[in-house]
Amino acid sequence: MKYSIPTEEYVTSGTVACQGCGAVLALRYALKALGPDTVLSVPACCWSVIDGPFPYSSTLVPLFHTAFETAAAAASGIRNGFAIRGNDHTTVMAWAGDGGTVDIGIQALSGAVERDEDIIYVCYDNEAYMNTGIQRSGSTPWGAWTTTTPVRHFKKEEKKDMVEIMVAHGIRYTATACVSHAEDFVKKMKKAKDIRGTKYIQVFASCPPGWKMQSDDSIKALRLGVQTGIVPLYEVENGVYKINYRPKEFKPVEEYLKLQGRFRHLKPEDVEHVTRWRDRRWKLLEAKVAMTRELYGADAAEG
Amino acid sequence: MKYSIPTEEYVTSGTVACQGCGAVLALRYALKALGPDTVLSVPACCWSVIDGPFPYSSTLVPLFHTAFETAAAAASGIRNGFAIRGNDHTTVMAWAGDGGTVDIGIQALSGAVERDEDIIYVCYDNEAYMNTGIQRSGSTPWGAWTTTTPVRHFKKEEKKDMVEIMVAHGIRYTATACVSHAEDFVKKMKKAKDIRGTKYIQVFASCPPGWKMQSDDSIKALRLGVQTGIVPLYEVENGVYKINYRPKEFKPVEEYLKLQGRFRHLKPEDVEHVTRWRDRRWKLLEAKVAMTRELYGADAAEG
Amino acid sequence: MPNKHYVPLKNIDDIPTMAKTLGTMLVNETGSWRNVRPIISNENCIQCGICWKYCPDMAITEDAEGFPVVNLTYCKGCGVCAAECPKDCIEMVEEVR
Amino acid sequence: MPNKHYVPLKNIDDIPTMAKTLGTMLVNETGSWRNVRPIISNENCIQCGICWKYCPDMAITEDAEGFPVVNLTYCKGCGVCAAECPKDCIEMVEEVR
Amino acid sequence: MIEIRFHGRGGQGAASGCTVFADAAFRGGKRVQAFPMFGVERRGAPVASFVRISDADIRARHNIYTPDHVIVLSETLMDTVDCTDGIKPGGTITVNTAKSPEELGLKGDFKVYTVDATRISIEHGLGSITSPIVNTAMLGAAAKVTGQADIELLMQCIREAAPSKPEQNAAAAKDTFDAITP
Amino acid sequence: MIEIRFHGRGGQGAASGCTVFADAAFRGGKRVQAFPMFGVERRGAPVASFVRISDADIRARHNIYTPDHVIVLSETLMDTVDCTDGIKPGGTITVNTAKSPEELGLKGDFKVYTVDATRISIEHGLGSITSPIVNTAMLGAAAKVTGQADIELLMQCIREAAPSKPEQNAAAAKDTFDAITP
Amino acid sequence: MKKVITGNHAVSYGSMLARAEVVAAYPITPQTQIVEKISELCADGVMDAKFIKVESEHSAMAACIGASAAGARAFTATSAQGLALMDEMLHWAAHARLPVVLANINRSMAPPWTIWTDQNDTISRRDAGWIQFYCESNQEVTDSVIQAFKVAEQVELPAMLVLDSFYLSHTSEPVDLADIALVDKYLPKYQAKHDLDPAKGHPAYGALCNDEWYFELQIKMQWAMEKALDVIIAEDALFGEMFGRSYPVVEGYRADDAEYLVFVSSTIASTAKDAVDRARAEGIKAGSAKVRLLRPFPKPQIKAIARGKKRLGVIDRNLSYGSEGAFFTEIKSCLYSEPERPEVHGFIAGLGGRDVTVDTVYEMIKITASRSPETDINWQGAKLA
Amino acid sequence: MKKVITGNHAVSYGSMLARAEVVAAYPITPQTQIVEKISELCADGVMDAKFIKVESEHSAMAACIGASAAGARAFTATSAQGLALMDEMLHWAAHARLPVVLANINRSMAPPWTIWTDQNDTISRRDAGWIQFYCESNQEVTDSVIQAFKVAEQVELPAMLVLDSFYLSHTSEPVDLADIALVDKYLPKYQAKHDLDPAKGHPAYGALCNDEWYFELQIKMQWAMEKALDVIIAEDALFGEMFGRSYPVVEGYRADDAEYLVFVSSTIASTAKDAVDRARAEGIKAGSAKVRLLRPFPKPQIKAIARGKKRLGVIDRNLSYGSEGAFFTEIKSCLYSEPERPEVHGFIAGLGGRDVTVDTVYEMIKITASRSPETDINWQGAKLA
Ligand SMILES: Cc1ncc(C[n+]2csc(CCOP(=O)(O)OP(=O)(O)O)c2C)c(N)n1
Ligand SMILES: Cc1ncc(C[n+]2csc(CCOP(=O)(O)OP(=O)(O)O)c2C)c(N)n1
Ligand code: SF4
Ligand code: SF4
Ligand code: SF4
Ligand code: SF4
Ligand code: SF4
Ligand code: SF4
Ligand SMILES: [Mg+2]
Ligand SMILES: [Mg+2]
Repeated sequence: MKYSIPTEEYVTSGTVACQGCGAVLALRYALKALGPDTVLSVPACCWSVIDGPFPYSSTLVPLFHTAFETAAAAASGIRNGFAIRGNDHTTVMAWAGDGGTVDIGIQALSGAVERDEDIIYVCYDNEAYMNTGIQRSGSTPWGAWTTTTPVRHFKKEEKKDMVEIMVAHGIRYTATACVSHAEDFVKKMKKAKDIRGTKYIQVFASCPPGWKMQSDDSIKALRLGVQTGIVPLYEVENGVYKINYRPKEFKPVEEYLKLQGRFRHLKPEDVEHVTRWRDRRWKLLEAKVAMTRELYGADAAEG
Repeated sequence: MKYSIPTEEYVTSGTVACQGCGAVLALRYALKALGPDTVLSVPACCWSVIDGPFPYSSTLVPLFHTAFETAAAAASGIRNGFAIRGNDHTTVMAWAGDGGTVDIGIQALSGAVERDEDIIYVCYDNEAYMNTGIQRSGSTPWGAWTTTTPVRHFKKEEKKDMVEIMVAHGIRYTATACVSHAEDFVKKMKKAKDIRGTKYIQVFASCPPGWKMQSDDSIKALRLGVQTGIVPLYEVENGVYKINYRPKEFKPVEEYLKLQGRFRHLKPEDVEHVTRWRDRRWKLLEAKVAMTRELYGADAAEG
Repeated sequence: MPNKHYVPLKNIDDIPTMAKTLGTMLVNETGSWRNVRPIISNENCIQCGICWKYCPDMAITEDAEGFPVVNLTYCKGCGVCAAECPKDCIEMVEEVR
Repeated sequence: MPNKHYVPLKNIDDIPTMAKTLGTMLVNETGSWRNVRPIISNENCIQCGICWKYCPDMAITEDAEGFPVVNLTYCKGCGVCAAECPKDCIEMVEEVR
Repeated sequence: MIEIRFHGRGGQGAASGCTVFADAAFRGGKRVQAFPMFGVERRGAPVASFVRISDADIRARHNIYTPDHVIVLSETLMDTVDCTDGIKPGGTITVNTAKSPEELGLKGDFKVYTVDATRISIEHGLGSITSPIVNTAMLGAAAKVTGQADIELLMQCIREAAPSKPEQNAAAAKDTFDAITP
Repeated sequence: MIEIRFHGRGGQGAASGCTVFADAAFRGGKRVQAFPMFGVERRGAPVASFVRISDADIRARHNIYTPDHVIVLSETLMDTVDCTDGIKPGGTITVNTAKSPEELGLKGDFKVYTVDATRISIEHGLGSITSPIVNTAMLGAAAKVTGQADIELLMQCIREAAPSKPEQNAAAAKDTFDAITP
Repeated sequence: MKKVITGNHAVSYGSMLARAEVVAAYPITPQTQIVEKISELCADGVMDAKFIKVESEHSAMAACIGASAAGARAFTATSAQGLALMDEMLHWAAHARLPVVLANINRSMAPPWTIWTDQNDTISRRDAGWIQFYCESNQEVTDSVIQAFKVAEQVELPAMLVLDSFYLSHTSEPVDLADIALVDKYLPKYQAKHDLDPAKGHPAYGALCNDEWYFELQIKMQWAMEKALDVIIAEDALFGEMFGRSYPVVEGYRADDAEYLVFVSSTIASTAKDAVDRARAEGIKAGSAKVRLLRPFPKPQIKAIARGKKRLGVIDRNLSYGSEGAFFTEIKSCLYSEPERPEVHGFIAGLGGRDVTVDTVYEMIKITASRSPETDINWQGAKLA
Repeated sequence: MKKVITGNHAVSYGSMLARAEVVAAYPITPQTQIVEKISELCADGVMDAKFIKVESEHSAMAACIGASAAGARAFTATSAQGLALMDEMLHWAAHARLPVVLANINRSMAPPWTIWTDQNDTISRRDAGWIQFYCESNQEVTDSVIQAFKVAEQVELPAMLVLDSFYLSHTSEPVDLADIALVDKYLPKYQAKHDLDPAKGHPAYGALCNDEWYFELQIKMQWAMEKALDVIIAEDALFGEMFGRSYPVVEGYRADDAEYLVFVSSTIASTAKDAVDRARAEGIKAGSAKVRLLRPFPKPQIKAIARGKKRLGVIDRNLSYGSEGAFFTEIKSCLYSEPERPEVHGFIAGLGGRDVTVDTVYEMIKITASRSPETDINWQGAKLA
């Protein structure tokens, strides 16, 4: 077979994830990029269950389970603990869900970025608290049903844009990614590995039960996310924006929305809302690309 | 006398603030703008001491002291508590120091903004934990001495840019201000009062002991902050940037730095660093002004 | 019957001080979760590796000729491989006992 | 000698259930903090109100003719008014007992 | 006191089925208690849930180890889960399968019943072959085998609890109820 | 046991002065304890701090209410603070002022000393009229009046503790020491 | 109206019946059903409350505190890690004397991760100034939410309902949901003692308090706790009159003539009844005593029920590491001053959700009846070597 | 080398002598001096540690946990609100069996805001699985930091040093700072039991644990606590040999022949000696017993020292609302099984920094000596009506 990403596996079969779980693929890809000299700091999230119950684990790198709000702080501690004992080589990766990142974990993350801790923080974004049974998070998109945003009262706030928040922190490197675009994600993880200081990557990961869809639509939904422009793939390095994938033409957002039960209640005007949001966001993104290139030069991003 | 700001006083004499405290002026001005139908949520900070010990208070509006990390959450609770009882008119203002905002309070604030709570959050920024005796905060600027960043090891991280972080949150209205520019600050507070949803204003406030300077330099230092461009005055409304004051020419940053003991140890190359930081920041700011005007039109900001 | 990945623990003396794992999740034969089973036909297969890439259960390996094989001990039957195969080589059929 | 803003409390029965304030900080006559005292000379004063605006102790008021007056009961002697007066009308002199 | 155990897969609704069953028994004048196997099982993984039904107050608040009856929502579960574990002597086990009880080849001091709930459910438009919805259908079988719930009350409870297709769900239960002769 | 109270203003260094004084006494062979009035007082606000000196172990760990000696770093403090409060009969109070003891007009069963520490400090280049630094200077006076610290040891302790101008600080202490005749 | 519902939904309906006005909560297994149901009730307009969907439990309690201070009836629910994360704010609510009500599902503390029950999360809050009700059945849960508000608002202290994870939270059983009009009579609209309305003045709450008055404020808290015991008893009596159900602070089962008495709480109190019956059937004069309150600790009632017994047992589903079971400590301390002091066995059972069956309790009763205690901790149901 | 330093600096130097490798801390009055001094020591290169200047206490403990799990010796310091904010992570450190050491300055809990001392912040952690040392002098503070690491690393549990705000934290007195080479002998480099080094394997720590093994893990924690009591005693003895200073877990002062004994802790233990002397001088056969540990609770030593006394008193500078003083409860519970049980007075004094003078303690001794207890709480030094 042809392999577009590294063949080494650091996640074993036998995980207790749902059928078709995108979060499993996310970590599988991340570890392929980082290799075995990696330690994980994992807060409460689906992955703290997926990995397996005592006395078993499905990751082939050391994994430290930590409290929900502490992924970045625990990772900072691990990194410094290694450093004082002379280990500067092991990659310490905080691996957290969107709730553990944009809500309850944002403070520890913000602090780590401010101190510029030498860690990679990855948020696998399935847009809700899945581990506890699909409650809204700050990363849940406008319009979505969750158990705490019932259909009659679907989510009315926009998704918190964590990558932009990281840019505002002046982080060295941040990027979006999507499980359907494994090669792009692997590339970004490798890049992050080689940068000293804090790196933040948010990878979009499907969740069949949480998105109310069939497990075999798992990758399709993600790909549609990218193709409709709902999930832009871009990176920001030293302040310079770069879009990694520009759909020639956006597919209509309906295609993305209709696949998922969590959006089934949306009316045409709601779909319009999502389309406008998508367009506004891309315009701004393109403007930022232009602006930062002009300010810092195209090279800065590569530097 | 001529009065450029409202004459009503909602802060009494007799506070226990240090001689020349800028934080006192900040709240004095804010309350002049908001008037008496205001409630304060104040976390641990100098102001929780300044206001006075039990059974006394120096604010002439109700003040709820709350835990260090909870200004925004407590304010959300107060606002909702009022609302369910039919009170939609009282302005609820979270009033916090920089540490309580950019470090330990950032999570509660981020959550409130995401939920778009109808509160005003003001951070009076004196660039360190002053109440506990001048320790570094995320808002302490590069180069500064504090008791936890001793001269031999002065702060090596850049100041966290909270206003930009708020913009990344898609907040309705956010602005910088400076106590030396009382009129501008009052105007922004009034504007914030009339907007529904979450507003964030960061007001630069001097602290003579914390900045290691004479109390009578208190306003001068702030003014130099603005004049040297270290403290840009700008606002962002619905995503549109507007610079409120553009110095014709920046004064050299030395003038600002040399007034303050906390910067006394900086070498010429360090001063250079600050100058470069200032220039880079202004370039970016101006670019954002241009970009967002172009994207959304000049009117959007006024709207 | 416990498989070879099973870590036998009888009483308090067998467990570590802190909850430190002692084995891998290969112990958990998730093949039993399956309602439907992927059947790969090599006919049109171009060995692109996409099914392998997207399998969330690391249940696809390669045979001697470079064709994908499903490890039924672990395949949960999610159907992703079938959905993603560009050549429609994979069919999901009802699992029977 | 307690001033008129003083809230007398003798024992547990006098205090509220929760720590709720009962009076203002006007009780605290911070004039005693002063090492130096501002002396305003009206001669060059343009009544611009800047001294009033920047006094962090709300210790400047207006007299009948519109000139600023320092309330020495509260003025802490920070010197801000003197530093900020555009007409140099205010001088800080050593405080004596 | 009668104790019943249901075996299903995460996402199949075994737990909510137990509550509906308990509700029906309750409306029939019994004291009831229903609870899921409490875990973190994901969609697709084997799960269990439980019902206690009694004429007297139910005070025991602990797991069920020796059920009187077992209901199995999917035959494939029996590969890995020991569904007959602990069945009280003389108890029953009812399996959703197209096979006959004998074909299942189960051994023990219990009666074995089978019913093709998957087919019945699909006939009623509940789910598909790849993901059939059989929990309500199997409640009818449970009502018949255990004798603990009146079928009319059960159908009413199913109608009230179903997130969609109330009548079809109720009808599926009726069909399995009728399909079994204990 | 000798108990001493210092009165100063926030930022003047009364508390660190007490520690330096205790250190000197300790080096002279005493048991010592020094502590500030513990509060949230800001720069400019009246504060106090304390020293206990003894030949035996100091076990009392509570506030000092009846000092043997009182040291006042700034005469202006006496307007609002009752600096003579609780002085033990026969105790002393030493005030930084240009006035004579009599001019202070203090009444009570204690001796009054004065010393112009502000002038002395400024002569040594310590602070300015608007913000004089007098804490070290007043330690010399305290050493003389209380007899609890050897002036040489004290000067050494001052040198070690001063964040800047060690010699000037020490010299200022020596001057006040010499200026007072108890 | 009787409905077959889970303990979690019993909490949600209780908060609806109590007309909670502001709910600020964060999801955590095994509490999620509570907030999901409340979301639904609010979305359906059945419950007229502001639901603040905060970003953490810490903010949940902070928001409840703010809402309560603003004069609204405030409610939240959580479990284990969430309760611990709230800790600073739990102390805050108590010291601020705000009658916030919280439902906590007892779940063991991590690590390792667990979602199963024991009481370590709530006994770890025993010093925080909260009233704590431990519930035995879903009926008691709903009723206790209502009672908790009534008591909390009178004594100006926050109150916590405690439910076993799974054994109560996820167990469905018939619950009689009270008529809301009657509940309104029992529990009138909250009249806040705090008042943040600027129209009425400008107090500051919680201002710095030095050693002059802080001590006295604490004494007032203790007095309020002492008063709370009486109020709980009185309000439960009134509740009994109005609704026909009552929950004594210490409730004996076949305790009167018992020679051997085991103290129990939460769902074990329920299971214990079967065990007592069995012991009686086998000739052991056993009884059980359910302790409903950990705070205020019902000392007079504990003393009364223990009087004259030959030997006592305390079953703790919790452990204070480096000491012993919490109820064991509290009960011994309480009985210390009694003229007659029966021996007391300390049992620890069911940690981390280990099942406590009728057999397990029976075993403890038998030990209590048959021998003198030898150690402070008797592990029950553990896989010791 | 003897230096006149504050209790806070005694902590900082202690952490330096113990060669703490990672410090993660957040400032809070009255602890700030500790972190400021550590910043200085690190900046000066005297102390070779990574100082993580976190954004909250919650992250401070999380970072210490991470560092400790990575194999480094981790240290932090905090007080009151900060300790409460850490609560979830305190449980975490204990359950993860990580030997983090923390110094807590006892400060009263807000609101109202206060920075003065009482023990409510630390007694509220008595169930969290931490060893707790209450210190009487600055010397004990420095020495205890070193001992704490030694003990914690042996029993794999975290340990907390406790100091009174102000009365110890800000009080300067001579402290003998041990020779670091000798300390290195006493306390060798930390050999972590956890190992996150990928070169050595790939374990996961803290994975989900259902009811199968969680109970047993808790029993191991309790066993470790029980072992800790012996280790503390043994390590203190060794420390005594090497450094000439020793701190018994329960230390009597004129206790042997005393008829009346008051239990005390922290700085009150020091002041009490003067009060005992005074009582003796006035003919009262009094003594005092300092309790150094709240966890593990030194039961055998408490029993031994109480034996044969006519009457006991317990002075608590804390209060478990709705119950009584924490030491009072623990001591009564501990003595419950004794054949002879002297009466015990419960005193609560000094909350919120209210000064506890020789007079105050003397008063409590007199009450203990002169009458039987009538209530569980005897407020001492409060402005009652
Ligand atoms: C302090 C605390 N609050 C709540 C929880 C419960 N909890 C565990 S995982 C989780 C949701 C995680 O959501 P996310 O971070 O998005 O990860 P996902 O489950 O979606 O993978 C919640 C709410 C917890 N463990 N700790
Ligand atoms: C949980 C918690 N941690 C620490 C503190 C101590 N603390 C009180 S105020 C303060 C500093 C506040 O700094 P900032 O917010 O910048 O306000 P400022 O004092 O400068 O006005 C600190 C660290 C606290 N009260 N609570
Ligand atoms: S709930 Fe979603 S994220 Fe969690 S294991 Fe299942 S599919 Fe994966
Ligand atoms: S320390 Fe600074 S902010 Fe605080 S009261 Fe003094 S001058 Fe104001
Ligand atoms: S069906 Fe799913 S689990 Fe099975 S091989 Fe295909 S992708 Fe993998
Ligand atoms: S995806 Fe299809 S074509 Fe590609 S390797 Fe797999 S079976 Fe072959
Ligand atoms: S010196 Fe300072 S306090 Fe006094 S009046 Fe002038 S500005 Fe106000
Ligand atoms: S600032 Fe000067 S000129 Fe202006 S009003 Fe005051 S004294 Fe007059
Ligand atoms: Mg998620
Ligand atoms: Mg600040």
